[in-house]
Amino acid sequence: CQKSTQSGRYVIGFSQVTVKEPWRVVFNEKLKAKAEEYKDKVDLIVLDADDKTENQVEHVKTFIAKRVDAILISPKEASGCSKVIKEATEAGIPVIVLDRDITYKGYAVFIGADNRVIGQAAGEYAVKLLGGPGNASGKIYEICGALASTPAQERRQGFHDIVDRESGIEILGGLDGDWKLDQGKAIAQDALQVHKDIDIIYAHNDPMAYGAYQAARELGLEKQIKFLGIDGLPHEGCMWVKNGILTATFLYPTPGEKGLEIAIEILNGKRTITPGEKITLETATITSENVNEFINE
Amino acid sequence: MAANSHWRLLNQRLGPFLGLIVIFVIGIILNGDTFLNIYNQLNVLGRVSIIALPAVGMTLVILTAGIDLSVGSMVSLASVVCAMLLMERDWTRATSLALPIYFVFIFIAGYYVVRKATRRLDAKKSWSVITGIAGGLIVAVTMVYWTYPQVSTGFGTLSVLIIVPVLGLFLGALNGIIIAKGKIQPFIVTLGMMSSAVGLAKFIAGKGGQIHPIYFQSVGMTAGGKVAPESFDVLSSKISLFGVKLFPVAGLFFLCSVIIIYFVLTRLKFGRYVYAIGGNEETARLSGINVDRVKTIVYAIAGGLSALAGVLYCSAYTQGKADAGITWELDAIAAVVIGGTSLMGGKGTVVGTMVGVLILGYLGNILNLQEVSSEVQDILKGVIIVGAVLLQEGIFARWMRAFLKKIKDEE
Amino acid sequence: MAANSHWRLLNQRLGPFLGLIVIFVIGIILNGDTFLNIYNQLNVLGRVSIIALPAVGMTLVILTAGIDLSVGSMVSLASVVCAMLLMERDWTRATSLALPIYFVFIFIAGYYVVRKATRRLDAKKSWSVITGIAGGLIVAVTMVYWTYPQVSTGFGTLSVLIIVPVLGLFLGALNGIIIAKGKIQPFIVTLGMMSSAVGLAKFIAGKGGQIHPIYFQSVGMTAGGKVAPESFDVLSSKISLFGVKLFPVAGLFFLCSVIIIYFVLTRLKFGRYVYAIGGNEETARLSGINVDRVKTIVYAIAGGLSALAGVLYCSAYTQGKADAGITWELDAIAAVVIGGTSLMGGKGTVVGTMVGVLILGYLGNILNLQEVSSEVQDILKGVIIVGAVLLQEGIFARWMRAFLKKIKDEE
Amino acid sequence: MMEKPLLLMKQINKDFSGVQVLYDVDFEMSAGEVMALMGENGAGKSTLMKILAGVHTDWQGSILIEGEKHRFKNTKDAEQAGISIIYQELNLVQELSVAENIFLGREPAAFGGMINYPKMNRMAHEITDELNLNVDVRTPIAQLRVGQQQLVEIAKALSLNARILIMDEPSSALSDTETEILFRVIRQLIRRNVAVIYISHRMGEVFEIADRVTVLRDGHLVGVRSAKEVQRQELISMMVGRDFDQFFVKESAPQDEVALEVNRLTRKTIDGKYLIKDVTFRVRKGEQFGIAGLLGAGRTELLEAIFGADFLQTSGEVKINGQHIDYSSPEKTILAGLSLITEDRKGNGLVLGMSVEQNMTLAALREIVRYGMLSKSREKSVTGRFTHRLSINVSDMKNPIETLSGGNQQKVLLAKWLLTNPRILLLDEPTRGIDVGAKHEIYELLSELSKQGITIIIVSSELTELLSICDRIMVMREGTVSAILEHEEASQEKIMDAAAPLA
Ligand SMILES: Nc1ncnc2c1ncn2[C@@H]1O[C@H](COP(=O)(O)OP(=O)(O)OP(=O)(O)O)[C@@H](O)[C@H]1O
Ligand SMILES: Nc1ncnc2c1ncn2[C@@H]1O[C@H](COP(=O)(O)OP(=O)(O)OP(=O)(O)O)[C@@H](O)[C@H]1O
Ligand SMILES: [Mg+2]
Ligand SMILES: [Mg+2]
Repeated sequence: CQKSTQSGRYVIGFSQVTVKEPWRVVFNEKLKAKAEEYKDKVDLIVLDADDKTENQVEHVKTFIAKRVDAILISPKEASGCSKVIKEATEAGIPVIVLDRDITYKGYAVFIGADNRVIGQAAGEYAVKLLGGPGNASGKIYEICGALASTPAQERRQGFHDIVDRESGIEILGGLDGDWKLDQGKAIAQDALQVHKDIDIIYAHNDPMAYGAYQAARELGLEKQIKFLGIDGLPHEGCMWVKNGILTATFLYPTPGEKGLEIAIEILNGKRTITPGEKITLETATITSENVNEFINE
Repeated sequence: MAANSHWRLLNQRLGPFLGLIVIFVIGIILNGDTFLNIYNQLNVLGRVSIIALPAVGMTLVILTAGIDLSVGSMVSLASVVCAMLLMERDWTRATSLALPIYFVFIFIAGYYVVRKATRRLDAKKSWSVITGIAGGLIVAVTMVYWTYPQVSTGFGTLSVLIIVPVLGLFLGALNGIIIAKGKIQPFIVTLGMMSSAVGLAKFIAGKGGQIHPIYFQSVGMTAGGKVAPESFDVLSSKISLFGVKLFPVAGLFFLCSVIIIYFVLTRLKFGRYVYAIGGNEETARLSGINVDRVKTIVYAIAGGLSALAGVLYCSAYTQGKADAGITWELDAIAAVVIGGTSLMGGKGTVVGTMVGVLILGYLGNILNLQEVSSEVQDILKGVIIVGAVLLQEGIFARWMRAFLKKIKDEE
Repeated sequence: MAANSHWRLLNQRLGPFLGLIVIFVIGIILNGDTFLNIYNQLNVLGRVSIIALPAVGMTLVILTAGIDLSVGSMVSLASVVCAMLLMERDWTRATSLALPIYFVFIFIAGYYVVRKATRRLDAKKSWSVITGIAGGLIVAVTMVYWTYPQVSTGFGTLSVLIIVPVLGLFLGALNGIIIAKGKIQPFIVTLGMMSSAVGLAKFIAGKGGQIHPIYFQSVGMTAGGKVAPESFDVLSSKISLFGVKLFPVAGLFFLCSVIIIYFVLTRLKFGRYVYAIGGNEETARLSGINVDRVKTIVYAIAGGLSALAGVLYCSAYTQGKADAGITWELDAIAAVVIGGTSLMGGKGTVVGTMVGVLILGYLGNILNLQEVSSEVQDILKGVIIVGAVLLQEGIFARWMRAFLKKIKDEE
Repeated sequence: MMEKPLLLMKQINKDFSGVQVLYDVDFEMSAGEVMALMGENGAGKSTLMKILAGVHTDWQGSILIEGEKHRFKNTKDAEQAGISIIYQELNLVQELSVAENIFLGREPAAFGGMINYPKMNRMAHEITDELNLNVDVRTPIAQLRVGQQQLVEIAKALSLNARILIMDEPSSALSDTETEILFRVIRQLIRRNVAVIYISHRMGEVFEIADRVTVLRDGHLVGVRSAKEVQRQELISMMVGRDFDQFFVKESAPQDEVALEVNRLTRKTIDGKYLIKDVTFRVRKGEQFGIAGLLGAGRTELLEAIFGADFLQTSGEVKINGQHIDYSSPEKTILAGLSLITEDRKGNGLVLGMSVEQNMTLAALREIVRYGMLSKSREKSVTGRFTHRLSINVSDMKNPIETLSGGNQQKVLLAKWLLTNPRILLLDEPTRGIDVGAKHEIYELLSELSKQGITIIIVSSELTELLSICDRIMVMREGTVSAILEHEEASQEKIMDAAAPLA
């Protein structure tokens, strides 16, 4: 792959699927911050695909047309971009896939957290809240993210991996809240009337959990119910945990900085590509005890 | 068509109400008290009240045989601007967009009012203009004095309740002017506005359209000390008497808008003009009606109400975001149509729209209570929209008649 | 208004082409070779080709003064069904939806063909019916023999290229029939279908609408050994001569559809009827045109082409999902309108639509090459849609004249 | 000619959602004759014919053609039975060409549904020639005028080579010359043994072309007469159900002061084509001023220009009582005291969705406003007054306007504009498609108004009408004024050669 070494600078293209979700905004922020550190040798192009697979494919194709040195992509889903990423790889451009793994395994590196593991962490925490493994009992209401997306399915799967083992626990709901606060709230509003005795509401992300909290508050149930979310963004989930709204949230780390670093390593030849390599980012359970360290970072 | 016009009229007037009753009864049968209890009822009302406002505006637009695809994105834009006005301090993209428009609008409003007044006193034209400008300036300046300080301190509830809807009025009027002066299909113009307004919303939100959360002291959370006035929380609360929650505040906005528009349509010249334009625009124009102005106002109202909905959204969901009102335009149109207003214009009522909104609201509520999965909800929604119209147009009835007739003829 | 019809006609015929040239030149100026190079050109073409198909269908619909909001969800549904037919083995929701419809359709088709044939031979009516049924059955059965085994082995490229579009045809026809027989606004009917089709897509996909990836040996991905036939990959490849990539296969579908529809509209009676219905439906009916049938066919075509687009989507993006075609209906309508077809019906050409599609395609491409953020792209898109129509209608020209006149009068 | 009838309609009954409009009507005619069908507005003429043409399908009774029973399910059936009809309202597709309109639904096919354009255009050209309609058959209808479009309608009907040809007020949009052409064609048809049903409100025409006359009144058959024997008076009384001494009324008393002054009024289409050019004239207060001219002479355009009806650029000046007025929009001209009753009732006269009452008050809502609100009671009283004064027969003012017959609709329009109490009343073909009864009433009304000092400017294609009610007649030719004749000197001949285009 021919690099624009004549200028001694690397051009790196990044296609972000959407910035509607705060998590991805933070993702972009941190990535850009990292790019600043390398600004003497890296030009970072950030494009927003407005939540459309077609746009991302278009992005990668324009990157190829522009002959960038490396491509970072945070794809909408597992399969949509496989073809074009193959195309890029064959054009000799190293592609680093972020956050969501894809079906084509020829890419340079995949970096992301494992949503299933996160789901399991949430499950274990829920079980702990309800009396610990074996003798846990109670009702959990689940509010899913966009069920059409792999993260939602994995966060659901992981959670059930653990909780389904507990005969005492009953999992209710499972409606599609589409990651949105307002839909999470609407679902909870209706659910809390059918089931007044819910112990835990587990939502696939913090905003939906917060929406559920708002619904419970209207009914005066916010004290007797515990709310679990996922993502743990500084100004969102962490803030809510800090303020005792959410009992806990589970960090879903953003892969941006790591991605950029590895890209540069590759371009400098410091790292040899082993196609399909995976790097998994660790999650963490954020509760009122440890919340501050996540806010201050 | 005119043949069964009586029957159709009856249908269109009563149809929606019957539909509402039916769905209500279904709700009771399926979910009994859970559905009936005041809390749930208030919930539904509270939820639909927000989306109802664009629907009410849409009614006017559709009565003029127009359509407004941009209401949804207006809601989004409004929610973003509102959230930023409440939470941000000092000048932001939001303030630099909203305030100038706001002041210009105030000025123009003042100008017209004062000018009309002077005209009444039968002053010379030139005079009335001068006094008008003077008046406009005075009003505008006073407003500046009131609002300007809030730029640095963050805006109050009342201010956003004025400033944001004015922004909507302005963009709506823009729709109307292009449609009226350009003589282009409303569908296109508002389609364009739809795209542009969303883009603008994202741009103003910054960082490619991030969400702007709204924090309240009471809910016990602060974003670096910045919080919105508690009074803003009231917009999404419920009015209660003797501790009994009676009515959602948002519902009041809904109700008022319906009453006002109803009055406008039935009692004012303007209302008659709206129907006339929808019925036969050419005739309306030749009858000395200033069609362009009426249209502009109609689209402005739609925009304004949508923006107001955006404000209520902010309060209800404590956030402003660029996709807040996505696809609301379709729900609004559905509500209007289910309410018995014809897309051909000239026929329909705002009360019908209110009923239409409630029907859709209860539908969603019942299905949620039944824990029906969202995909099935989509399917049902589609069927019901079409079914409702078929009923109103008395198609089923006609088909039945035709069918029976056939049988008779066979013999 | 007919007054300036000549001028307007010219505008509407040439306007789009000029627009295309302008945008192309801009592209060259801004991005030079990066824009011009064959690779980029083929990309644009390849990408627009898919969304172009619904636009082509939409052209017919709009020419009849109708509108079809359901094309986007048809694409989604089709993509899901297609992906499942390719990847799943044994009976799935996809097969149980698509195959029955497919066989029924085949039967009906066969029935009509054979019946017509027998009619030609001037047989008795009763006879022609019987032979028709017989013929239909024969065709259907043979098809069953061909397709049925594939249920267990997974379907081939050719099969999906037939079965899925037939599904689209069917749902489109459903739209048309309700619109025609029910005499309801296309807007409503297709709005309902839009909601229902998406719901159906999610339901068929299962798990509330999961994504169905498509795996190819060649792309080095396999799901438990299950892979789609390589031939399906061809649909998204490029035709190359002497190793030089010349033309995307999807582009061929696009081109063919345009040519065929162009022929239909200009040379066939059917085409005249489409224009006649758009121009004055009542007259068309009184002239003995079977308006209902024409409409049904038109919407069926729109559905069919959308479904075909869904298949191409599967190949291009190696997946089927329930939100594949979301908001495509708006892009399609925009393309048609920018292409100079009037939403009032009766005026427009499919070539114009082709140009409209390319304009939008190049626009997006140029903005991406310029790294313009998506929000600004939205804003521009809206402005351009409206601007294009204003230009075509010669509004700017009229405004200029009016302005100049004013100045003259002042003197 | 008493051979077995070609067409026999027996005991026809028809109602529109309960409202009976035809009662046991019998209609009978034989090949090769012209049967005129007459009756007041709303008598049921069009309805009867639409039944025959297969437009209406739900009716009682029976239709026999050559003794064979028929019941048409749609217009196609009727065509196959050899029936073709020219509807009262224009039924053309503006976007399609003349030829395409003529053969719409019956295009000559090459193969596989392909249209044989050369053949179609040739055939179309033959027919249009026959009607002296010399336009390129490939031009879109939109670029033709009402009159020319009417001729295309006729061509369309002719192209069917029907045995029975129905013409529902075909002449109402035609000038005398064009009407003559039409009659010539009809006579040819008769020779080919075609049966022609001719609906018209113009006595003269009926006596000229018809063999027999069938008269309807309020949906009942009044009788059939031979056109040779029957007297004008008798026909009128059959239609109206009453006699009256004198038909045309003219008691106008023009005063000296000039009410309207038009100087060098000119307007062009975008393509620079003159619609009207340097039109200059003065009309006195209380005068009844007629404007004559052939179709396309620019009469409508002139009235529209004065009234500020559309956006085409116009130059020149209009003065009312010596004061310049801004004629850029109807809103302004109405305030200046102008009113325009347009040519095309349904197209731009009425709001069909609205009630009779609402249509009547639309142009003068300020009349019924109380405290900034519309007062239903005032609306009721005001409209009631005018309904009475113009003797509009309508059961309920809240009924939709489309349930009224043409004549009554026209009266509603008059009422609508009188409500704006205008100084100058512009009327474009006010008596088109209106029965004698209504006509008479309208003439009376006009002279009454002129006596009140209202200036009447009336465009009409019926010369007899203009000659008998106007103080002066302005003749237009291709958008220009070719003559202004005093009542005394004016005559059919003078007008006609002033109107005839310069060769
Ligand atoms: N589509 C319709 N719906 C309801 N009423 C109708 C309809 N068409 C006609 N009518 C009514 O039927 C009656 C006869 O109408 P028709 O048009 O046949 O009268 P006509 O003799 O043709 O009058 P004109 O001379 O004005 O054409 C009228 O009272 C009219 O109001
Ligand atoms: N919409 C139009 N576009 C272009 N030219 C027009 C249009 N309408 C009228 N004209 C032209 O204007 C002239 C006058 O037309 P107009 O209809 O005013 O004639 P008229 O005397 O009023 O006939 P009518 O009896 O139909 O009222 C004609 O030469 C015609 O070609
Ligand atoms: Mg008639
Ligand atoms: Mg005229």
